[in-house]
Amino acid sequence: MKLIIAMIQPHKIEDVKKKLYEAEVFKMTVSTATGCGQQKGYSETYRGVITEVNLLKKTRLEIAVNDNFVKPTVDAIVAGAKTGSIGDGKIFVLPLEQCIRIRTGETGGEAIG
Amino acid sequence: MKLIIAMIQPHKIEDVKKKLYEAEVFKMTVSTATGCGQQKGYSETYRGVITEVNLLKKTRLEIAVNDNFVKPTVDAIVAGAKTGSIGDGKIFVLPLEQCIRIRTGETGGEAIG
Amino acid sequence: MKLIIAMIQPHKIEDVKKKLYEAEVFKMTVSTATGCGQQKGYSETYRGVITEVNLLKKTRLEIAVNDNFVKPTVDAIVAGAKTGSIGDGKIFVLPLEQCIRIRTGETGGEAIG
Amino acid sequence: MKKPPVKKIILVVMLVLFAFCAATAIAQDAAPAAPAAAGEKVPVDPGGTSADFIWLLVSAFLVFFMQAGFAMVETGFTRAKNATNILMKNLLDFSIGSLVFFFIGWGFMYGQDVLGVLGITDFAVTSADPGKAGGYYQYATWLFQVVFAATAATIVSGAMAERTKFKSYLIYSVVISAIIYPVTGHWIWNPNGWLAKLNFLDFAGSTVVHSVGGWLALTGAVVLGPRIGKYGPDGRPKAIAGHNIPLAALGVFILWLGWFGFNPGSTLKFADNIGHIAVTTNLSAAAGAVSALITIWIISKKPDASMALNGVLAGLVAVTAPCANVSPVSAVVIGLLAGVLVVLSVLFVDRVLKIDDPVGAISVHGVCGVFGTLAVGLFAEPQYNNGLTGLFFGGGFHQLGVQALGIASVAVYVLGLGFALFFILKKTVGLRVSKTEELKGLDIDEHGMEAYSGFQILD
Amino acid sequence: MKKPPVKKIILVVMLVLFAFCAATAIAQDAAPAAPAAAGEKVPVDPGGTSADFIWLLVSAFLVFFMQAGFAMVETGFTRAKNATNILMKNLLDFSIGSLVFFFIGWGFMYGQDVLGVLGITDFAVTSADPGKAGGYYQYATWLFQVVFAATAATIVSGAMAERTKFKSYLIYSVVISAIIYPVTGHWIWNPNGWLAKLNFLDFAGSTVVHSVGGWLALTGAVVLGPRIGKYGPDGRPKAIAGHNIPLAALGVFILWLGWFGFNPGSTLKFADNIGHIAVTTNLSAAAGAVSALITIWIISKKPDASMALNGVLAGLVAVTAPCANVSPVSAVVIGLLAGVLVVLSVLFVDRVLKIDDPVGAISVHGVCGVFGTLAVGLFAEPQYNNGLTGLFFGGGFHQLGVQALGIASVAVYVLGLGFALFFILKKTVGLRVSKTEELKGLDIDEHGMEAYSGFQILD
Amino acid sequence: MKKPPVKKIILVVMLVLFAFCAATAIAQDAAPAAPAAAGEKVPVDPGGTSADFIWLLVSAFLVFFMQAGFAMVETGFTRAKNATNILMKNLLDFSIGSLVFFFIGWGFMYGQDVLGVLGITDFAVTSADPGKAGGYYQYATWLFQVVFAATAATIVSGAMAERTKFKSYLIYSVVISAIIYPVTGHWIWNPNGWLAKLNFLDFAGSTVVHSVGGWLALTGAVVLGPRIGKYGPDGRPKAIAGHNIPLAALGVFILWLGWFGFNPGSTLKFADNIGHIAVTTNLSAAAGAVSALITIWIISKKPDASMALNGVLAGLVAVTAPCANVSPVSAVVIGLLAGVLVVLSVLFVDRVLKIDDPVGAISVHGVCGVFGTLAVGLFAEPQYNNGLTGLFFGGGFHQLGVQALGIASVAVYVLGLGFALFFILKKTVGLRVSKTEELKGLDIDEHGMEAYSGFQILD
Ligand SMILES: Nc1ncnc2c1ncn2[C@@H]1O[C@H](COP(=O)(O)OP(=O)(O)O)[C@@H](O)[C@H]1O
Ligand SMILES: Nc1ncnc2c1ncn2[C@@H]1O[C@H](COP(=O)(O)OP(=O)(O)O)[C@@H](O)[C@H]1O
Ligand SMILES: Nc1ncnc2c1ncn2[C@@H]1O[C@H](COP(=O)(O)OP(=O)(O)O)[C@@H](O)[C@H]1O
Repeated sequence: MKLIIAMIQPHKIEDVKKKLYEAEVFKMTVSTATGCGQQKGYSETYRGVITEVNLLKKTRLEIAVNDNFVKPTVDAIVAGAKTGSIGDGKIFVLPLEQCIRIRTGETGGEAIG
Repeated sequence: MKLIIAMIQPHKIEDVKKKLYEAEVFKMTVSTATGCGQQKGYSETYRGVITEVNLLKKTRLEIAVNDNFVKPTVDAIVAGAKTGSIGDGKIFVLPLEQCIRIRTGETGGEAIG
Repeated sequence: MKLIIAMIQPHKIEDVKKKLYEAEVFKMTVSTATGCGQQKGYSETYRGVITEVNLLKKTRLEIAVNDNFVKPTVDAIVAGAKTGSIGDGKIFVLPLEQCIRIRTGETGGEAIG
Repeated sequence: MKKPPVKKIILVVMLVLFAFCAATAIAQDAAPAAPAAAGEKVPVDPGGTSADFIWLLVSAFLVFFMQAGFAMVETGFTRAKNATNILMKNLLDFSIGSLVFFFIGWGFMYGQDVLGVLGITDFAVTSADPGKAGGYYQYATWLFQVVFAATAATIVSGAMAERTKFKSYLIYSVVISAIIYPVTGHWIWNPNGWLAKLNFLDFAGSTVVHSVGGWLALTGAVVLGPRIGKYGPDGRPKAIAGHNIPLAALGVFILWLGWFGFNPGSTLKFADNIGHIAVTTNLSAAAGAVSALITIWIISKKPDASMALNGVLAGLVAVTAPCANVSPVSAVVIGLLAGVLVVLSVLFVDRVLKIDDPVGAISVHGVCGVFGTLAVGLFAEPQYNNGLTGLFFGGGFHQLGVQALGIASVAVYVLGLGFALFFILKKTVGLRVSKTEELKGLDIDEHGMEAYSGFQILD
Repeated sequence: MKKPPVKKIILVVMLVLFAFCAATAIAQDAAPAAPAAAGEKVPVDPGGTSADFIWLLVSAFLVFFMQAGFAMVETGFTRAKNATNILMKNLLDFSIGSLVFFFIGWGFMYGQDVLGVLGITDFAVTSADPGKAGGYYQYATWLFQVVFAATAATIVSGAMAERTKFKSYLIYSVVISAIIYPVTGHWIWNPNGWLAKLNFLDFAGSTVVHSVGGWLALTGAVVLGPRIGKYGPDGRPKAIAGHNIPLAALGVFILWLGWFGFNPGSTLKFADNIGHIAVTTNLSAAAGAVSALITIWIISKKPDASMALNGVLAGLVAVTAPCANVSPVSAVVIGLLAGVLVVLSVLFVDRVLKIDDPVGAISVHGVCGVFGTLAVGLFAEPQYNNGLTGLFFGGGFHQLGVQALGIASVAVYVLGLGFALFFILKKTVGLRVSKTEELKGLDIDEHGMEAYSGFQILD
Repeated sequence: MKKPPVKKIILVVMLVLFAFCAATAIAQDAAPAAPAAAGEKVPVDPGGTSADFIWLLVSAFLVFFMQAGFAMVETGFTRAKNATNILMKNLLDFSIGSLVFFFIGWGFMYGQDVLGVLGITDFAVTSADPGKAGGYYQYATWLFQVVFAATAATIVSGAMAERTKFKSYLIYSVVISAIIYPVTGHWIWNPNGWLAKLNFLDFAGSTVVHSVGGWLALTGAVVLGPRIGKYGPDGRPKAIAGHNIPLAALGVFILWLGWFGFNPGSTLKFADNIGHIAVTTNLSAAAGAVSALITIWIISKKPDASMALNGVLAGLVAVTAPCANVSPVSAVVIGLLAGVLVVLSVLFVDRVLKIDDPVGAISVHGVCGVFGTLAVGLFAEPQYNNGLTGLFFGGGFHQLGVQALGIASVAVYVLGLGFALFFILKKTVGLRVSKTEELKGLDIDEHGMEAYSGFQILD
């Protein structure tokens, strides 16, 4: 099992969700974050002071999947989130040792979906 | 050492905290997220438009523990969060390689608690 | 590759970012959380009721790095965040199996920076 | 199984409303005022001069705006997950109250008196009629009165916040505007009311409006019980922090503004003491803020914002009855005392009585309303308004006694009816939402929407 | 490549404004009013008594405050990422509108009549002049009129929210305040206007202000097209929830307050029916809230807050034309009907017409404005105001016909100009922001700042 | 070690207040106004007609509401973690100011004159008394004056936001309302003041209120130093974005509304030029918004919302002195210039002077206050108000010179006292919170509560 963490552009979330549904990934957890990376930020001009804002809003996805689902999931995220311009984001894949469904107590691969 | 990540119903956080305290787990990090899973969401009727909202508010717990604490922690979360109905949430256990306490520079098992 | 997750005091974020830049770590994801640990919280006195608030605001950093960058990154975080008093926070290091840059499709060590 | 009754109730309510409208329309037709010839302008209404009209209406508008103030204070002092619900309650109690007080309440309050207890004519305010003497002024008068009725009604929503069923709250709104408020209003403000005849003096409504609201708040909060998590297993109160202090502060400023209509407008016509009343009102509010802040600062070591805000309201409520009869200096003293009182009362209600009143309505409106009503008998000076002299200025105990009698009668009446009402609601429609609903927040389950869509909110 | 034109346009606008100022200043100098001797006080202005002045100005202030109400309602009902943008639009349409209506619009509306269609004198309100008879009162009158013009202007921003270019919106603001609004205003409110001469009756502006705003909102929303994500691939509408319901509710309370200036102030001088008008206004608003809530409760099983809030506005808009001519009971009926109407209309626009109107401006101002204008011909009773009798009280169909004619003429004119305006804007400056900009939110790209800096917001 | 002094100070303050009350009460008793026979109504107060009373009071209420406006603007333009603190400062400076200006300030300002410099009688406003001629009107007058004093006081909180100790701010509040403001007020608005005798003209307070507030803001901001993080190591200013633009925008709308009391109410009685004043006020505000927006748009390529909002206030402040003496067209020009000025000034203060003024109080109130005071000498036309003619209309340089003299004297006096006050505070009680407190936010450490409990907020 793997835990996939992806940082994407906030306005691509709907597209990503659509692609994930098409790839039959229905479960996920979504939160917000701010990130800095290659994308240099925009210049904010609050009260005439021009400041480089380099922490940009990002949407953070966490998706736990069984091993055979890693590739489809990653592909779906890329398909939905890619625009080709800087700031598109990153996907991280972490090993996941255990997964428990609280409602039933099921564990492992069964619990994930 | 493991990092336990749990997504639970927001209104169960007090119960979970109580159970964790009983299990002598005192340290944790809590944040909010929205999730979708088996729970199908509620129908929101903003301005008469009935829409299935499938991203529901969840509370996200992160607890780093030594290996012998994994089971008690997971059990405590389950005990506190379980209602038996869809949407109760998931617990993920990830391997944790290192832990550093910033204040003292302690590392590993000592730093965690 | 590793994923470094750090919980720090919110008001130390600027210092930490500065130290990370000095260590040539430019990419990160930042979010907020609340945490409880050794720091016992402050007593809030909303409407005369004195309550121990034990979930304190924390800032949460996620930084994916190649293995040789783990130590400099951790050191930079410690250097920026340490005050020596309780509540300074923790750093967790997790194994990271894969990293994909959405924009280019690059993977692994190249994608991370 | 649960849905149908709602719809039925609603349909019945709607039908009743329409029926009422029709009936009144017919009644009016039956005895129509001699209509002016087409195009002819009815001559000046002898009910008031232009200054009277303008003053009364502007005051009414300011008092109306207090609805926004209450809505903001109550919303700010409760949790984000119940914000939509509390806003709707504030909006609907005024809307329903307006209709009910038009068709029913006004008649009970200002209709022809029966035994000093109740009015029985002038439902649907038929006295307001361009063809009748003073008929135009009667419209203005009704508007001023309805916003007072609405104030009494809306006070209660704060004390019952975050756990009351929406439906039951709507029913409560009907009852207070139709019956509870108009009856005590009749006793005190109708010149033929039994308390009015005893010379009970409540110039702008410390008792008529605020303590009525306060007592109902008390009964509501008691019958409901505390919010989940308010008291620990050991019975110790916990703070459930309000989610939007700027909104609450804005609400307090709006209420302060509105009170400049509430008190000075209670002359009901233009009068040259309106400036005096505005000054006593302002000074008492200011003093309330200062003393409440100092009191809580001493007690809990921090200048708690929510208490300072409640201090303003305490000063305002307390000076509402005596505003026209006391000197500015006395108004300062009244405000200072009210500020101390409200803090001690909030702590007492919270810690000793263990009644959960999320916004402090019982203390602000009930306790300070009682104190203000007594203050008339203590601080009144004869050179103001109606020659009344209070105890501290050599006027003896008589007036104080009358004030106490009025307070007690109103308390007994309102507490009785309040407990009965909320108890019946509890046993029939149900008063409190389910545990899960309360934990999830009333907005999602009761209204199907969030107040702050898109914001990440922890609880 | 994109920036220069903006600057040029701005510079041109500034120059034109300055030129206008200069020109008018010169014009005024050319024919100066006989100045009073230094220090001498000009005698009382025969244009109005002190009561007239005070009433008109206080009303104008209240109507001005409606700008804040609209700003809060529109901000609250849209998403956080566009909040700064919608606020700026509300601020600027009033600011620009004030200047434009001073230098241009007023003259078209109240200047000397040409064929009942348009005024052609009194630009820069030269009739307001301390040396002229009634000249002081003219200032007060202009202030009252400009806040009405601004209301019509600002209605549109809601319907076009979350996707309109800031620049284009500013241009639209100029056009409506300079031309579109003053022309229909001339027809109806200038005593020499052709509709006024037909005795078309729109006391406080259900048509002049609200339906004009509503029709423009319609054209704007149609030309723009729906927000991204509003309609699924299957064409089914999706809810895009507003981000701050407390703010929206506050806005509605402010609007309700402002309407006490809007309707009763439309007497334009003190009059003894101002109380009557305030009462009908209040009852219709209250009834609108109640019936909209009940209607949506029945339809979608939840007492939707946004609909209840729109119900208030529906009741207010509908009673705006008939407020001075109908009985309180009729006002309740008008409000009840408007509340039902607004809900059905919102659903119809959203689901059937598939026009994306984020705050419901088309339904609230357009549909209820039309309904209110007709209501004059239906519910008017002769004992009020000007002896008019509506259909339901035996007055026959004539007035109803006149009302319908007025509604239709205004609709044709405004829809025509509106489509032309927005179409031209679309083809030249561009009407809609880019897709990315819309997705990221207009605040960052158009204004370089966020409305809620520091808050974690999902979308 | 730290706590006891606070308590002691508080207790002392409370005792002093009570003592004051008692003393004044006794003083009043010693020479009591002949009380009216019980129940007898004192005859009409010759101090004002009903129109005077109503106009003055309604204006006072509107100006009072500006407190809410300032509170919202300052809260919106600063960070979430300091919101409770800034709200409390706004609430308390008015509350304390009301009491202090009643017992002390009023006497210094309007008491019997000594050498044109200071008043020395009428403390606790003993002239307001139902038994004295004009005594009732005096109450209304005091209310109108106290809200002006409070405006001057509250301006400062914005410039000192996010780093000033709560305690020290409260002490500052006492000093400004007791001494600083009343003294310059005496010079200019007491007919015996030395500047008044020179015919220095500041109709509604560009200098008396706004530039006094502005200079104090300057001294406060300088003595405090910039917020942590405001200037980079290289000295370059960084933007610290406000956290709630909708709140700030609401505040600006409220202030705009309040200014309709501030300026037209400064006639102090009903007068037929109130409409004229309202119009110049409105046009200048509108013009300020437009020109500030255009200026910042050109400079920084984005139509910055915070600057447009400041532009409104700049236009309002600038027209405050000349509002009654200039034509509407001149008011537009004054507003346009003020809008440009405020933007340039904010940038200058921020980048060149490197003074950290979070809300722009120095530029809005100080710079535009000065400009507005000068504008009287430039744009006045004789047909308005008091026959004054400014430079641009052929009146010569004399009035301009008087205006400049007044501005300079006030500046010297206020800057002197301001620096002394803040320097003493710094050396004794301490002016600034600790570094950690500032970083964590003042709400938690100073008040023990958060403004937005439950919201996830990044910094
Ligand atoms: N090494 C990293 N660790 C943590 N988060 C990262 C890392 N690299 C990128 N991110 C996240 O991904 C987002 C997009 O990265 P960016 O470098 O701007 O895009 P791109 O890879 O397309 O150039 C960042 O804002 C940040 O949130
Ligand atoms: N595979 C997954 N990856 C990430 N988050 C998940 C996953 N499965 C569930 N979750 C999280 O857990 C929450 C509850 O899951 P759900 O399936 O509704 O509950 P249950 O397991 O009781 O049926 C979801 O809202 C989501 O936040
Ligand atoms: N075992 C843990 N699991 C998850 N989060 C933790 C853990 N220990 C500490 N934290 C996070 O780090 C923060 C600081 O921890 P704390 O114990 O107060 O500091 P210190 O280690 O300096 O004593 C906590 O608020 C919490 O967010």
